[in-house]
Amino acid sequence: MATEQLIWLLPLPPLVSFFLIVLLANRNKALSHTIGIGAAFLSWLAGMVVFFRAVTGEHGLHGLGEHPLHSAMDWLPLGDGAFQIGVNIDPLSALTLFFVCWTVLMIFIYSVGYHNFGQPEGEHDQKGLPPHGATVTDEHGHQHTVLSVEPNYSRFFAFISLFAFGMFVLVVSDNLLTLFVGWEIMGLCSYLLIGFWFAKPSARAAAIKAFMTTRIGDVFMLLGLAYLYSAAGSLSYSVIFSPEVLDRLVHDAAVGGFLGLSAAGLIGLLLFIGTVGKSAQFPLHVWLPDAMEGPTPVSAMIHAATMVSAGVYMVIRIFPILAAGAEHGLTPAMTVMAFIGAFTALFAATIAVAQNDIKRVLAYSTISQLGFMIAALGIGAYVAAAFHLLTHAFFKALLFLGSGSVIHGMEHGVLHTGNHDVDPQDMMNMGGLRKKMPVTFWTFLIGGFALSGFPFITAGFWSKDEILADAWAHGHTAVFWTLAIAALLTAFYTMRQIMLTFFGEPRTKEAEHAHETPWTMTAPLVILSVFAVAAGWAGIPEDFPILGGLVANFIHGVSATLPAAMIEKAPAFNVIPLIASLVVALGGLFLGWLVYRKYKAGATDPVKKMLGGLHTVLQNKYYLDELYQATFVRLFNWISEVFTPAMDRGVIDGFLHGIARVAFSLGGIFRDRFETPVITGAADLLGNGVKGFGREFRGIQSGRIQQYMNVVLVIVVVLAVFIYILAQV
Amino acid sequence: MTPVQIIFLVVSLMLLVSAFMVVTVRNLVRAALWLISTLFMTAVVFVLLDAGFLAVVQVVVYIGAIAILFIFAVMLTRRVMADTGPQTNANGWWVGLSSLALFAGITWILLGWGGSSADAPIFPAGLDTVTDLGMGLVDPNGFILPFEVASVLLLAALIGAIVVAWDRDN
Amino acid sequence: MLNTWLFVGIMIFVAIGFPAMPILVAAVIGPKRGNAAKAETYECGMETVGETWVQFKVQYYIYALVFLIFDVETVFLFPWAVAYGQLPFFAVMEGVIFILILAGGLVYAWNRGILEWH
Amino acid sequence: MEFIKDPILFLANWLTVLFTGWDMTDGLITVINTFLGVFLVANFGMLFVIFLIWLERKLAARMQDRLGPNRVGPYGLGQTFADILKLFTKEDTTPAGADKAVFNLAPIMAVLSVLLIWAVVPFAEDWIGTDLNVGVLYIVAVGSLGIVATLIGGWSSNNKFALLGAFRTVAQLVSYEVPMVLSLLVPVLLARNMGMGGIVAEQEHWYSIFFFMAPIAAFIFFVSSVAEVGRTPFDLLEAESEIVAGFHIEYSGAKFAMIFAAEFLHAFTISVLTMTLFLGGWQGWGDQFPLVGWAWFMVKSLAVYFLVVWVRSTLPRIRIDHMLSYNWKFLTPLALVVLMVTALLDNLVVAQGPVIRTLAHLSANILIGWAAYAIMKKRAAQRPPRAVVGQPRPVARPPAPEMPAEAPVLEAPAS
Amino acid sequence: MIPLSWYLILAAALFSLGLFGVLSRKNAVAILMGVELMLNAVNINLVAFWRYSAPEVIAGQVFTIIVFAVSAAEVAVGLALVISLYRRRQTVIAENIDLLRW
Repeated sequence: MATEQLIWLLPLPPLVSFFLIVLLANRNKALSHTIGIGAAFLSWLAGMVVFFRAVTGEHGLHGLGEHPLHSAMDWLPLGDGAFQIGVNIDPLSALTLFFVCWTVLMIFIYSVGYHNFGQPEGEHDQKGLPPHGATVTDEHGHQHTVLSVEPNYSRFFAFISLFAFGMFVLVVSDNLLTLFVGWEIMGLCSYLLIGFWFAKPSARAAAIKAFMTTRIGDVFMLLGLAYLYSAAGSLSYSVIFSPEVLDRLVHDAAVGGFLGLSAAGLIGLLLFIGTVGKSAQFPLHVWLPDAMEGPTPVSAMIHAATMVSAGVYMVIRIFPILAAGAEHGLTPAMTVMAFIGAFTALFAATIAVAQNDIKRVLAYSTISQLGFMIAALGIGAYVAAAFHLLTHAFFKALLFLGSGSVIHGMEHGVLHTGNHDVDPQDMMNMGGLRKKMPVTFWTFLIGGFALSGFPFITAGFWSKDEILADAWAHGHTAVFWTLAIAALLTAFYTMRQIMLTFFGEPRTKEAEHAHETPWTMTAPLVILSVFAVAAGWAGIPEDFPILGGLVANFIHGVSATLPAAMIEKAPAFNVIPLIASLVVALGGLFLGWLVYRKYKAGATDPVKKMLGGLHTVLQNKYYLDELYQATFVRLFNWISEVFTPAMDRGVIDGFLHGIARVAFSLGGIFRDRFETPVITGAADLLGNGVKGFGREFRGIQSGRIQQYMNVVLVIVVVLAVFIYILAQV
Repeated sequence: MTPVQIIFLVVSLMLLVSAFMVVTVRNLVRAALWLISTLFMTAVVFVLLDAGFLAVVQVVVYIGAIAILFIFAVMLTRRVMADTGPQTNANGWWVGLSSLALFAGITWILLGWGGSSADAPIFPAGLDTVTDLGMGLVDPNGFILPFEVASVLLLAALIGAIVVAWDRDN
Repeated sequence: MLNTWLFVGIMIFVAIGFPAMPILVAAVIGPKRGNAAKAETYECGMETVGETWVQFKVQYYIYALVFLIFDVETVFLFPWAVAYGQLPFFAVMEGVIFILILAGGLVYAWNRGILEWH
Repeated sequence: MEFIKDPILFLANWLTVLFTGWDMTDGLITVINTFLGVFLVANFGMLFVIFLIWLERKLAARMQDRLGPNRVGPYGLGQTFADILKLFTKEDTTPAGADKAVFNLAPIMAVLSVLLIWAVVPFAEDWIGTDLNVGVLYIVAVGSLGIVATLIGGWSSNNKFALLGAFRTVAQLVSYEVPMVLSLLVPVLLARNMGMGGIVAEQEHWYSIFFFMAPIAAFIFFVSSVAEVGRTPFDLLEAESEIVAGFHIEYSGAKFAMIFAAEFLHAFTISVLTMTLFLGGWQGWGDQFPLVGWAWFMVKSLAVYFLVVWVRSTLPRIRIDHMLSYNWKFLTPLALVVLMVTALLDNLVVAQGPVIRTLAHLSANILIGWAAYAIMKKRAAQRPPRAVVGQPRPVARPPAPEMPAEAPVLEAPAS
Repeated sequence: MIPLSWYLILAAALFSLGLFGVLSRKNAVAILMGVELMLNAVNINLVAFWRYSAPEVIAGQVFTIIVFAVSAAEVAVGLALVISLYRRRQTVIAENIDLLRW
């Protein structure tokens, strides 16, 4: 089959599986996950074929930039021509497709184990709550409490299938509109999946919070799309990234000369705000940590590997617009991005240091790593951003799945002891899991080292090093140092996490009775850990001492996505950023080991000792949630509580009754003035008339469809006559 | 007055009379029967317009299926032999007037419009509309999208109607 | 075009006349000795109990519903079948996809247990 | 000789010449000729019914080891005429509270819906009322009028059995219309033509007869048409034991005769349709002039009709739930599968020449049929055996083993 | 031959009648019948324009068929709604169906 057709078909299997599961298979767990994984596998297969055909095409990866695999068809017939939708695989989307396919497939498989497939149904499990465990009697008549299967098992697979569909659509689409469609589908699925255990109030709140926060970003993004369409007359990459269009966008000013930006600048900013929402950049990052309420595969898939990556993918995608006219320094948009990215990186890293929930730590590290990418783009390090996107997707998915596996093991312990007020997610309750869960431990270790950028081996090192190198080479010293410190903290809290979780002695009985998770969960960990190491080798700078050029540098080919004018070659090798990244990575890890090597149960967290009051601030995430609560939420509540009733009773009714009252008093006055029944009657008439009018006015909304249709008919006729008359004169 | 015109006038007269009965007659089953007659007359009009296929489809779909569905619905929802009493709601009168006004307005505009007196072009000899329809429906540059969307629409309608009308207890 | 339908047109009148005529004839020549007992509705000789309105199962409606949907879909398929000769393979595939979607409705109804007689 | 070969055409030409001699306009001549044609076709239908009724009664009787009508006239040929005479001279009553107009309309519509089908039936080469290019769909459309007739007949007679019968009838008719229409699509698809004449012309060679290409479709069409007519085994609509006589319980005299005639004519009509769509219509051996074609037409259709009668007089009536699940869970899916397979296959093999094409289709059909059979067998095996409701009670109780001597003789044990 | 305006006026009359039915009938089923009349009027217009403008362009007929499909779907769901309403609230009188009142 021609590659283009394959690309068209690529997103479809998950969609089909969604409908199949929802309509037909929703009572059969095995069938559900068979369909779901089968679909994910088909997409994975198609994705791999497309990927390799793309990179080994007759033009090769570098050639793929000028000759992307592209096919389009008319979708919406417009007055002139038609709005085209299509698929498009260029180096960037090929790269994204690669990791999306892998992570998605892995997470589908992982979910089978995570939701305890094959375990008995829990006695008092109910839909919308995490399974509580089931009591089974073994052959000796002993009662055991074991993990019980997720009640909404099928629903979960339906949702993540739909989600996968959205992601694939986003990746393969050749224009920003279908990209936005996939984007919104993912937004919906994110909402559904965070609130997957909808009977937990916290999960509900988190779901709504995530949905609303990302909405803010999406509205701006939609504005940006609309503006871009009106300015460029199209949303297809091939058109809007063509030099002449970019030139036009740069040279005509934004609407109303907004902040003196160029059109490109304003569009770029608006779209970027969408990314801020989607990939949780400051100040819209608040939803991501709460999103950890969802099942761990969801956290891994949506909030580490794919969805938040989609935000970065989009902003990488529109980089030409952002960077348009950047010949002299950075464009305003890029400056904003560099600032926000770097700030978020550092800010989130600091918070992560003080978290005890294993998943929250990872959540904040995700935010901070995304900050790295945004910052990289901000300083124009296009390739480095894409590279880090790739590596991060792998090792962060790995870490999340690993944490899920840890939690799973802890839950096993909790069920064993039956002491349910031990939080299986709190790292303070863990320790010594190294021996209990070897596979999880080693894979988590690899992931952690990749995250903290352990030199020369792990993928994280190469991508982070490239970012730092670019920052240094382009002389963005502030960004450089910020990111360096952030990296240091990253290494530190990663080591802290590993130490607390796996080393030392078990600090609780639960931790003692934790044990390894089924193969459906560990196998994905192993596979992902391979990529967490190997993905980095694709991007070793050619001129790197010794290692350089051992493996063909694949990543730099991504720059071919850009319009030829913007491609700038990778910065020459420089020793300072290398040393910096070595120091921060190793130093951070060493610090972490030093601080936590002999941490005993019950002892206060050493970080707390060191930081003192600051620690509480960090632990409470700088009180940002409280701040938002106090400002925006309160404000809107106040508005809705005060204004709306005032609107109803105060204004509308008040208006009517007011008139009535006025009329009455008038009537009274008249009556007092001259006792003439005529006037009195008139006044009463007026008053009653107005009151009656009020009643009628309210009675318009009768809920009777035919009455409404009558009104419609009348209005239509009136308008028709009106227009006809207008047409005459 | 050519014979065709006479046929047309007779047919349209019957059509309008039946339609009038549909909206006025009290017994709803009778209304459904008048509806059938209306639909049949519409089919004849299609024949007069050289759209034989559509005429047949009209009979198959409307009379064969939709009218049956209507009669069933009537029998499901009311005691058929015992529906007397006014069938029109309060604002029947001025609704009648306004729709009459609507008709008058449209007619007036139509008569004002020059194109309305146009005469039909000669029907192209050997033009097989059914084949063209079949090819047009699956033509990717033609109506493939409506074609497939129609099936999805009907599927949705089927599922929706079942979900709405079917509850487990029966 | 119209001539091909002329036959049908005349046929309608004739086909109405054919049954109508004997009915009229019978009405003329047949005896008319009606009485109340004859006008009773026939219920195996018993007195008519209750009114005619019988409890009507939703099931009937559902069958008619499925029939309606299938009917409309086949209406789409007939032109496709007629034009089949000129169609390339993928156009045939489109038709088959159409039928498959159509089958989906049947499968759904089957799953919901609509098709069992209750 | 010309006359012998094609009397219809001969007469038509003669009339045309005659009328032109009376200087009529062409339009008028066309109308008159068409009218005569219609009259011919309609008469053929209505009068042939009389013979059919006799034939069916004879056949059924023979199959059930009876003699059948044999009093009135030779072989009882006059029996039907006697019946008609009786029916026409009977008083026809209209139940109280009936909707009179509708009540009278129903039988007329019943006959109408059957007779209209004959407008597109090809009796022989260019012996066809009118070869509509939408013939097959036209048949479906006209058939749906019959459903309406049943419904209003049952409703208007103000009788709960009639209404119940009408509901059942319509439920059955609409259900079986689905596989029928689907199976009709197959010959249309094979002939790339919806006109009856075209479909017959497509089957000129013995190997291009659609029965060989689509036996399953033929089977489905035949079965669902039998159900459409509502004869045994599908005659739940007039299950005397359950709902007295179905929707036409209140009809008597001439109206009943009309409904009755419509049913019989319909039975013959479906055999004609099966024959035309799947068995090559009027085509056969021997040199083709219309009279021979007509002979073939009659022979083939009567053969199929014999099958119908055979089925009727041998099979018992099936239960309503069986009737419905047989339709929805067997015929309809089968029809869908056959349609899809035929569509996919024909596009591939049509280039390979007619014989290969036929063979391919035939083998595909055999495969499908075998698969369907296997599935059905499997399902039947899975079905749990039906619980025995009650022990059969002997009518006569066996005599008590020992009877007391002084027992009064007259007192038999109360049974 | 028949001028186009005859068909259009016929359609207009049918449409107005249907509208009258929709707006004035009490019974929800009857309202749906009115909707059917209006759809038929639309169909007549479509076919008439197809015949009188360009018979060789198939668009008009396609539109009509789509209208068939749509009205079939509309009737199916609409009547199902009426039926379930009747079973829940024992009424099919449109005026009594005013849950969304102020």
